[in-house]
Amino acid sequence: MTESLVRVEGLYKLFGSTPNKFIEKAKAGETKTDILKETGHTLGLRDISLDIKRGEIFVIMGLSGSGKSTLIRHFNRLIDPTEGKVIVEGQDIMTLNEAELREFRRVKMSMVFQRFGLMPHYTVLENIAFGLQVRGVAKKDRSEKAMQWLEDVGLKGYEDQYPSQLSGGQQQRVGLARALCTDAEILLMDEAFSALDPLIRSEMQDQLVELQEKLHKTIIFITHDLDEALRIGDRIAILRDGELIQVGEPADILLNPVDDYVESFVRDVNRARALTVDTVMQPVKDRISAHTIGEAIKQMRTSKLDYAYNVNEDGYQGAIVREQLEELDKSEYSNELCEDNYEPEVVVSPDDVLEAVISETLDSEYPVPVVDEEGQLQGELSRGNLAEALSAQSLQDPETETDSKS
Amino acid sequence: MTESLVRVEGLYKLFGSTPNKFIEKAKAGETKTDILKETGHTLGLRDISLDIKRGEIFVIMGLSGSGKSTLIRHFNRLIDPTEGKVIVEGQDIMTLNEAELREFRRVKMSMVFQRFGLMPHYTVLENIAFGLQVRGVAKKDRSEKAMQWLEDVGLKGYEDQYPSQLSGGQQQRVGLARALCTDAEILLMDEAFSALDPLIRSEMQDQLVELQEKLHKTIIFITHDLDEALRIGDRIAILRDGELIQVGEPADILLNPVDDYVESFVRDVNRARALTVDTVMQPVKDRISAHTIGEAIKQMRTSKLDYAYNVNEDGYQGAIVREQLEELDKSEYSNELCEDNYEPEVVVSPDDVLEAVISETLDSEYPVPVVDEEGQLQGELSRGNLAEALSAQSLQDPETETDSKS
Amino acid sequence: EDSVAESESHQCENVTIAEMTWSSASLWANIDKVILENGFGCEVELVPGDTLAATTSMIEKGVPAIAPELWTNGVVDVLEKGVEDGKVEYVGRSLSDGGQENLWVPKYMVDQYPELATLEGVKKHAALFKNPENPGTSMMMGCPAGWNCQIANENLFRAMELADYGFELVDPGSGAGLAGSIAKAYERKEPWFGYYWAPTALLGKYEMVSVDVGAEADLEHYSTCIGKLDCESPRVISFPVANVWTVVSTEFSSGSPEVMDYLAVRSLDNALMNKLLAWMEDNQANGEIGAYEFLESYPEVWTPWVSEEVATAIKASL
Amino acid sequence: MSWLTEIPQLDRSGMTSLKKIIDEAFKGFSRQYGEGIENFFKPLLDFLIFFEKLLLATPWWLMIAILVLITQLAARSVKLSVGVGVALLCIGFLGMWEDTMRTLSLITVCTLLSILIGIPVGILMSRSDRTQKVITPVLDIMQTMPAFVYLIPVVILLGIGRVSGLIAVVIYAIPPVIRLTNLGIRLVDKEVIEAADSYGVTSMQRLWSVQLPLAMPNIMAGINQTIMMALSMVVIASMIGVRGLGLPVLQAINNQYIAQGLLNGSAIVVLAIIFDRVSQAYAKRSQHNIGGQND
Amino acid sequence: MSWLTEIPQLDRSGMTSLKKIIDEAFKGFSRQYGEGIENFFKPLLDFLIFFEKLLLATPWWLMIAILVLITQLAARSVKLSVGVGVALLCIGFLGMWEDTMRTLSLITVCTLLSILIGIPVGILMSRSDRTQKVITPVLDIMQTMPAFVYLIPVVILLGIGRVSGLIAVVIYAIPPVIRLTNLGIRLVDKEVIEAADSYGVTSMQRLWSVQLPLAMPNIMAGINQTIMMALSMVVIASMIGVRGLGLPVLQAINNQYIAQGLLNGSAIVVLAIIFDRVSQAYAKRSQHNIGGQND
Ligand SMILES: Nc1ncnc2c1ncn2[C@@H]1O[C@H](COP(=O)(O)OP(=O)(O)OP(=O)(O)O)[C@@H](O)[C@H]1O
Ligand SMILES: Nc1ncnc2c1ncn2[C@@H]1O[C@H](COP(=O)(O)OP(=O)(O)OP(=O)(O)O)[C@@H](O)[C@H]1O
Ligand SMILES: [Mg+2]
Ligand SMILES: [Mg+2]
Repeated sequence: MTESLVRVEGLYKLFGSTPNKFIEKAKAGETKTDILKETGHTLGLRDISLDIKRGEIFVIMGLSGSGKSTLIRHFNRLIDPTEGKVIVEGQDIMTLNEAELREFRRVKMSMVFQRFGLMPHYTVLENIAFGLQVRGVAKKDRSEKAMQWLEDVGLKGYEDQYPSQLSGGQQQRVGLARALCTDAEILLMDEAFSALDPLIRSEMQDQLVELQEKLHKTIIFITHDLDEALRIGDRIAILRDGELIQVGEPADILLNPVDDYVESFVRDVNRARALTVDTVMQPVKDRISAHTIGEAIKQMRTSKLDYAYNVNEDGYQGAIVREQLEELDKSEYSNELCEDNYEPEVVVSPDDVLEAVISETLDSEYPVPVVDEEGQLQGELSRGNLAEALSAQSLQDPETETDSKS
Repeated sequence: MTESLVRVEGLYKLFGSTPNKFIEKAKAGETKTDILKETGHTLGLRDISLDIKRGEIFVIMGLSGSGKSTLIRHFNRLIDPTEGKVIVEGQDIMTLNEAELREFRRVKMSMVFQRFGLMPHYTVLENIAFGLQVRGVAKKDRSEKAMQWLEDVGLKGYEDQYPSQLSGGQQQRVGLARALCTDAEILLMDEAFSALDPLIRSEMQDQLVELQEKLHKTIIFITHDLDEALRIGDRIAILRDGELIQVGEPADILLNPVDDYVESFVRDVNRARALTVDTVMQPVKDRISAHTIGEAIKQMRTSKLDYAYNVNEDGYQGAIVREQLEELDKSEYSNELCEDNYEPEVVVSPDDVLEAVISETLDSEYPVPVVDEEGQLQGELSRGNLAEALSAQSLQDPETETDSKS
Repeated sequence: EDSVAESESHQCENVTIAEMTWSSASLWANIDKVILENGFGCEVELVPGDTLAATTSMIEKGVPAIAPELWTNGVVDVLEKGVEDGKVEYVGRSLSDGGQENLWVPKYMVDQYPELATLEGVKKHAALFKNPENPGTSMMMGCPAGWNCQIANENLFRAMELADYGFELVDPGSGAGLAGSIAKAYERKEPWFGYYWAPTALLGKYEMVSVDVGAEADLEHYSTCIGKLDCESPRVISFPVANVWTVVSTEFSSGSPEVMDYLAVRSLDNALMNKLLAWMEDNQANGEIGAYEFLESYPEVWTPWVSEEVATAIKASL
Repeated sequence: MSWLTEIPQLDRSGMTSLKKIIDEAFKGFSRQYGEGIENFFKPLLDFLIFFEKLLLATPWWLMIAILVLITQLAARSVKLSVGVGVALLCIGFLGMWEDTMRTLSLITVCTLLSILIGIPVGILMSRSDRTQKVITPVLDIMQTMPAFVYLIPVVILLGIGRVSGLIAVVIYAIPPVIRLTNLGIRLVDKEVIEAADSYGVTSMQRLWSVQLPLAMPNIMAGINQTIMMALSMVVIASMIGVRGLGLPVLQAINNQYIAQGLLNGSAIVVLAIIFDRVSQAYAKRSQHNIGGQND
Repeated sequence: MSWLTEIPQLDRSGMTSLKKIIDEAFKGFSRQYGEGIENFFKPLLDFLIFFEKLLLATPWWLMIAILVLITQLAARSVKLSVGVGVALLCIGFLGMWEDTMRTLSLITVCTLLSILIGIPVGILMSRSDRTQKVITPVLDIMQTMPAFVYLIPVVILLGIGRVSGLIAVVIYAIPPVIRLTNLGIRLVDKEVIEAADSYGVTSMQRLWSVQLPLAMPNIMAGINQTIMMALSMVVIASMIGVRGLGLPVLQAINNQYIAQGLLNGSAIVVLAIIFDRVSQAYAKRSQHNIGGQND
């Protein structure tokens, strides 16, 4: 998963009639607005360097007009950079000749366009099969495969319609199916879900994640929907005015925005769904390691704990309330701790999203233990943590408990 | 706010070469898929009846291809219905002659198109001023006004560019500005924010709500973003396969979906932001009405309450914990209840969204009192209520406490 | 000059003269233009046009007023009708000895096969005149479609029984086509046999030998049979002399007696015309240049056509 | 069974009388109304004569200056303007100035007339399929009926001369601009039209602000073809009495003067190119950036 | 100061020698290469003769049946097919069958040749602005240089007859299809091209699957114009000895036979309409639903 597949180095793009003349201005750091005003040229990208790894879903976000589409179009060289390199699998794609470029586009990449880019004179089915047609796949085979994808995107019955007869979202799905139908290694998806309703959208998201997991496709995905980005993205890059502001894993961006821009960007996200338990849980302070009731009581008394998690060499055992143990007869102290001694089983997994654990956490008197698949106690989740994470404020640093409450 | 502005009665739309021939099939209730297969005609709308009130923001949602754009296009008669009536301000718009229709479109409605529909040969500024140009507004005046809107949608500096030089989202904003620039009474917005990033989007949403509140515009809004719908919509209509499934206020739809379709539709919404306190709060059971400490204690003892809200003729006074009062000396029983006797002031307003009250509710040992602007106690909000509302499950009926927990 | 113009110009304000596209006609038109303008103070406009368009227009509209060189054989029916209806009238012969129509072969062929100068020789060497458009046949180039000579050619072709020798009468489509076929043959020294007429610049340029058909011209037979569409039994005859007339519209003739007098007398013979055409050919001159050349070089020819004062005025203008 | 090899035909006498009837009918018509029709065209004729005289009377240097100026104003291209100037000087130097002015005069009027009539007709035609169905065969006839054929009646009606020439040129040259205006308007993106409609445009506003600008590339192609065809008719016009560059060409043909034909033909070509480049450059300049400058 | 009123001109002798040099040069060329060029065109001539003979030899009813069948296959419109049949019968009935077949033969070859050469050239022209800049003036010359002018050298080279006629027709008729193919391809939506490119189309695939289908309306307009112009050249072709409907027209002109001109002209128009309607209907049928059926 860590091999670099697409690498971009010092990419500059200036739109206009004589970009080379004014590229120095962009390098000198003049603002996009100034450059536009002075030269009539629009700054598309400024000094972008990136590394996209094989098999990841890489999400690109940013304000409208920040250069996302421009960037993604460089990857299959629909746009030539004003300066800089785009390297795919070690190959600088600017050095490809026409035939190589064609082969590269056929095999390596397929793209979903922001404005769909459907062939108005092809039926839906022919549109979907277009990538295969280009590769010379026999008509029957490509129709079959296209039909499969047509059904997958929920357009069964529309195969003989023309794009102009479809609704916006249906057209977008045709574009999507067309890109998926080619089995290209890298999928470039420019706001590929923007016209879809939530149901189909989440289906498509699942499908995408499945594709990536099963077939190890690399997916470069532009979206304006932070929830979506957080849900499917392995890493997220944030652009502003053609510059790369931050790249990182979703939680990282959410919890450690580098500046106000990113912070305001992520402010509105549905944290309950975006954040997983491990990103907000606290290290366990109330931990004992006992086998018998006596040991447990002793340890708890020493540490002055009313409540503790018992973790021994077999991993997490359960939560213990001291009061309850102390009610027991001393004779039982030497007994092994058993089911009855533990609190009713309420554990959450570190990978759960917060939304899934809201009720458990709120219902529980004490912080909920966070236990991973191997049965190891990873941390605890208190109501306070949850409230803090869910309220609209960003958490400056989840490691250190902050007291700020709205 | 209750006057009907746009009324639709028994609207049918069948796309194809001879819709009248097959409209009976649509009436007989054949499914859209069957009709398409049998006749090659696509069912756009089936028997839609609606009432949109003056000054409301009416949101239309539904799966991709469910007929939203088709419906909205009937309102300004870009599409003629196969059957049915569209009545705007009491006037059946199918009876308008050409000149009247033109006047109607100029004054009454302006539209944001799903696919933007910009004039490729006009600059951004000219595009925005198009509606005014059509009305014959002098060049200087319309440029000025257009420039204002251009800035409002954040495109300053781009006034002399052509649409082909803009990014998708920028183009959409041009379409938006063009529609807003005309001051039409009714705004038809077909996925008007779909290509916008969250920051600009929420700005635009605010602007829209402001427009509606200040100028009492009626806004008919198609969106796929349920959060958006809930945030700005006064009422929401949900379509499926050309049929109207449910119309109602946001919370109504969220909390009382008529069927599984609607339920699955709303499942993914960010409830914390969509629901307001009044939709999930419970009626207050622990209520007393005392002036003195004695009265309070007495009432609480009679009702066996440890905790109660004191409400007298002046409205809500505060929350009282019995234990605390009982600690006081009997001599003080005749004293008026004062600040000190009440719990620290933690109240929420019924209009607050849940997200805003998460911390208060979670931090508080007891249910939080919900008090309206007039100081009247409206209900209480317990942690349980909140947890339930926030977890992904829908609440079948918020009036009756349900015990189902995930 | 002014005084002359004033005295003469009372009824001669706007005159239109047809300028046909072949050299001699163009020359005439320009000569008339110069003389009418400078001698009679007319305001002259030349209008181009081919024979028929000009004739029709004259008959139907009275414009152009003057057709200085009209080969009337070609439009005889129309013209006769016009004369009958009083729309146009003949004024004088612009070629005093008439035009010469004939069948020709190039000189280089006659040099090689002297017998080609006779019809018998042509028949004998029929195989020389290959028709590329219809392999296996020989080709006699006829007269363009619709020209009156087309009918005469057809009838003579029948009378000479050329078809029996493998000949086919080919329609060149137009005067230009006909001229082109001669030019091509001549430049490449290829065989050519067919109809043409003189005086023309073309025959000045490409030396051709007229084919002796072995019979006299017979005007009587020509006008009753050879020149008619339904000629039952044509005889071989030479072409009679072609009438080349100056024709004016009656509208004009009734208004300008002085000019009419001039038009009635002015005339050139074939010898001089050929000389002039040769000069024009050598200089690739158009009619205008040719006209000045004529007026400058041959005053003795043209001064008798006009009164003395007119002649002086013209000379003054050259 | 002669019909097996011979197609059944009207016999000769039937044929002749049919032809005679038509001919006589027309000639009768001409005698009766010719005068009226001629008078109707009189002002046009006067204008044509006036315009030609004007061009001829203007000193050559002034004329060249004016033409270069017009080119510069329309096309804003120094290269083109200089080219026009040089080409005109060459024409003058080779002795074709007067004929060129005559042709320029007629063709200017013909082209303007064709465009002024053609574009509105094209617009009309684009409005309804019915109109299109009616007009199309008329255009077919105008373009393929040999000019010579309709010139016969025209000459009978109006005589030879400028008006007949103008009618012949306009009839022949007008169809392309009509057809391509129609096509261009029909090809305009439906979405843009719909957007304009939604703002309540009148059909005039729709035309001016959306349809015509977006149909411009096609309309310009039509104008280009119209100019080309008008100039290709110069020779035919000179067959019925229009002076100008056509006449020397005709003379050249009859005498097989290659050079003379070529020179005068080239002058016609030069005029065509000037007309075309100036109109195209003007259109392009006044047109907006539709395609965008994708790189 | 004569230059003020008189444009400086080459003097007469200069002019004469210039013209002579050109004429002689060409004639020299003709003498040297004429034969070779003629031989080069020999197969074409043979084919033209063969094709004409074939059409003439086919019995009229079979010919009509074949033409109606072709119409029906191409256009799938009974109305059109019946119309074609009736029109051809009328032509036969009015005694124009043979000439019509001759013209049909030549024009079929010319039109096919023009389209077959024109579309590829148009495609080439759309590929680069440089090519466009080079080809455009050539097209201008082809369209406006009067046919008569280049007919002089062509006739001197190849003689009168079918080949010269064909060359004249093709030269004149080919520009519209080239121009409109070029324009059509250039007007294809950039977004669609870009989408196709992103899937790695070869330039041939791009052409066949995107550019040509989407440029179809314009290309068809070009073909229509080419057909119209080819048929409008029938008479000119006849002027250099091509038999067919043009000759009777010439005859009619020279004799002012209105009816004869009209009838033969109409036969040409009928051929034009048949060619046009059949090709347009075929194109429309084989074309895809581009605009969609918005209502
Ligand atoms: N011009 C047309 N011709 C034929 N069918 C059409 C046409 N326009 C729309 N339809 C059909 O009508 C149905 C409704 O389309 P509509 O555009 O209203 O959907 P929508 O709800 O706006 O969807 P989306 O969210 O994807 O924009 C679709 O099934 C579509 O295929
Ligand atoms: N062809 C072009 N010509 C000129 N400027 C362009 C062109 N394409 C893009 N730009 C400019 O480049 C900038 C980046 O555009 P881009 O399309 O990459 O934005 P984006 O991030 O995709 O925005 P969106 O979210 O709105 O799609 C914009 O300011 C735009 O105006
Ligand atoms: Mg974009
Ligand atoms: Mg829609």
